[in-house]
Amino acid sequence: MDLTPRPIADAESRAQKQRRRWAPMIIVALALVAGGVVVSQFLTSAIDYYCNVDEVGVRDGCVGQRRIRVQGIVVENSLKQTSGVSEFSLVFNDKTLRVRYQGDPGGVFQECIPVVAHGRVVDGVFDSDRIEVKHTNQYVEKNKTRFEATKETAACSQLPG
Amino acid sequence: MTSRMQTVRRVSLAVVRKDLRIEWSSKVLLNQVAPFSLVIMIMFAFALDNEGILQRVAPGLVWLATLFSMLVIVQRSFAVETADGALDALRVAGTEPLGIFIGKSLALMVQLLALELMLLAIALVLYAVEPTAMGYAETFATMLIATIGLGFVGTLYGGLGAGARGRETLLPLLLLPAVAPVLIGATRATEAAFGSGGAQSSEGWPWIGLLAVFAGVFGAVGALAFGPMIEE
Amino acid sequence: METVVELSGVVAVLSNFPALAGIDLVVHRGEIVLLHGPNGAGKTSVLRVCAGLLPIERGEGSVMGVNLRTHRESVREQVGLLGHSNGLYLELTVTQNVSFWASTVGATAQEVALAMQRMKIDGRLAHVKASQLSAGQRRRCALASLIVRRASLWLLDEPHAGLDTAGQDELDAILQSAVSSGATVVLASHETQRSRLLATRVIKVDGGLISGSES
Amino acid sequence: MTTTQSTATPTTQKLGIATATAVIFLVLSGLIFSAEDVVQGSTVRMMYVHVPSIWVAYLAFGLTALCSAVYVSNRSRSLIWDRFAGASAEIGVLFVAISLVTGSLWGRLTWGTFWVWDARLTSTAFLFITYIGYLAVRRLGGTFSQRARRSAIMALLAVLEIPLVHFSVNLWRTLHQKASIADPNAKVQLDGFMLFTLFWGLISFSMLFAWLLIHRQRLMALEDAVQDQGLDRAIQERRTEAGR
Repeated sequence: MDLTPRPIADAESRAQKQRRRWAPMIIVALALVAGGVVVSQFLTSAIDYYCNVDEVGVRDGCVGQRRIRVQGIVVENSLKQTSGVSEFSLVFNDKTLRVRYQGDPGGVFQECIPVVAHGRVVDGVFDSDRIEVKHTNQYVEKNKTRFEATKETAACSQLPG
Repeated sequence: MTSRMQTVRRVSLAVVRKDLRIEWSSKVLLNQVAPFSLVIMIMFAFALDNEGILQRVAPGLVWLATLFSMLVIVQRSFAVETADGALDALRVAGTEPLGIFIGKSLALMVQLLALELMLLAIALVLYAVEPTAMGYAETFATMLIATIGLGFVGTLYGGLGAGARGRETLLPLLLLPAVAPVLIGATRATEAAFGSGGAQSSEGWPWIGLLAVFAGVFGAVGALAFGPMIEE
Repeated sequence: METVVELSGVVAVLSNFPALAGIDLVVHRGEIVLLHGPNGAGKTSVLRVCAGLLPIERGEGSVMGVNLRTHRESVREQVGLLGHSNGLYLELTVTQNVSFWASTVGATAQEVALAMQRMKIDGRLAHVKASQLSAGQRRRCALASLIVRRASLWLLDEPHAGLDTAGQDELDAILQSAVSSGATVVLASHETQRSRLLATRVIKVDGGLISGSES
Repeated sequence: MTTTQSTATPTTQKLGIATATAVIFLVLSGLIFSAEDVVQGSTVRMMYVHVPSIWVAYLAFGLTALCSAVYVSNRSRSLIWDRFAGASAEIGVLFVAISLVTGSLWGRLTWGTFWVWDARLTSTAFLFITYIGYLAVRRLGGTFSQRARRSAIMALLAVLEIPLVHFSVNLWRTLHQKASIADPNAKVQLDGFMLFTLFWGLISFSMLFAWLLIHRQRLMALEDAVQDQGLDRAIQERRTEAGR
């Protein structure tokens, strides 16, 4: 039986083994770039938290009888509260949607600010069971606006459409 | 370089054959893991027995059951290595770590795929899901690519705790957040394939792209890091 | 004479316990060195350091010209270690186990057959699962897996333990023929009568240090 | 070891005093001097804690990854990098937790809900869990270099989540608002003194981070040193075992 020490790979290949391996690092980098592209280009609509009012019934994922979340700005003077039911209109890109909601929306809910309503479209009216207020990334000091925009309309026109 | 590649191929083939042989002779997947995942699926069916809900969440349940079962398979995959000091022996033998990584990943992938096919069949029966032909194609593509990613990430994190105390509790903590993209991606792709909740099948392909990216990242990271990870 | 192992002042730590407390050891090519000493003396740790498995905390060490501090991984291809555990897969048969270890180093099927024949685990035992073997048979299986490695440096921890007399004789013969083919052997044992006959040098280890040497 | 050791030096004491002063001024500025928001009223004051704490968390995890990369790429494998990485991650986890708690309180007041599963909140939650896992890996045991190697790999993987968390509000529509100042293509969206207060928050929280980091790192070094000094004694004891 042969028991001579098995010849191992020569010194050259052992030196190679010590060298940093670049191929996997390049693969990681490429995969990350690919990941960025997939996530930012193709998956946007799928991870989006809500549909805008103008996309309801139009865009993939915002159509049909499925449960959706709709974002829009509460139209001024559209809020009617009767016997525990709130009704108001949402507007976005010149499209409006009537929303019916059981109860009193929480948060800083008021007219002229963007909100997200959960529910489904029933006979052209959005039947919602949950309202979330989506506040913007604009912060305006209260004292200052008292002079500049005392009228409610001014506050409405300030908000992005 | 070619000689190293040959070594890697030789070692990975030896490891994958060894792992599958162990599974074949011990039948842990068949006798323990498969019933475990079956129990998960049935429990969900009991708990969520409400019109519509089950069909809507079926894709998520398939993948959740897969992930839980995967934890068991990964534990087992490294328990056989540490039972009689075989991992130590592999390490001291200077066995190419990349070969071990690829071999163990492949074995894990084969077992996962078998399990997923079973879960899919159960979902079709129990949850009354009826995909189209296109839906089936999408489902199988999802399974294949998600499984490649799961195989890599499972082997990487399984090797991390191998031999350390407390690894049984550590593995879920590390592995479950890491596989969250797979859970989300595979679930959404399968939802699209099943048409759950009114989803269209075209919505699924970008998610499969995400799964492919995940597999690429963890394949490459594992190739780099598995050796240092199992080192003392 | 070619130096195979060179340790100077090596401290190695097992979870905060200094298993080796500054050991000095030189082994030349073609030697069969016996390490003996009481339980917990540090014999196993010497072998594990030489195998590039246990990192060196302090001191310097090299095996076959490879620095153990910086490149201990590279030494492993040339080393064969038989530890306390056999490194077997209990669900696999004897043949499958030996073949697996053979395939990781690229040994041929013929070498596997010869090694199994030599350790007398061919025939009926060949297709028995490792979990069903006796302790001695498992040891033989592990030795067969070691033989197919054809290492340059053989590190054996209590190799005779569990083997019957015939098996011990067989092992001694194998080690002697390996040394005459150009290998080097370091073995640790506390039952020294048999090993002394085999060894070219006997070293006493105690308290993580070398405490005596005889030729 | 008879003298009581402290992790403080004159420099860190000065840093500590400066940090305390800055934080006190932040409290005054945030609660009293700064104005209410026109829509949110007083709840806007949550921002002065919420935003700086997530900023510190990003900073801390970024530093963890940086130190881990240095540890891995440096041949000397100096453990100081590992300790900085670990100390930084611990502080980061603390500040993500603060950010999550303040954020969910703020969300209750403005959105009307503590938690939603939008991209920003979900990804932040995963960031939190991932780094808890990182800290668990550090306590897995084994040698120092084993700890360092394992955790460095973890840290380099985990840091990839940060850009995803930060840009999630730009990539997707979320209930969470977009960044008001750290947005690459937007004007600053805060009125004068609110902006100043937020900046002041970022500065004072960063100082707090630096102060905590230095102390934690020194404490870890002392812990390691205790083990190392123990080693010296243990080696002596081990040697005397011979001949018994």
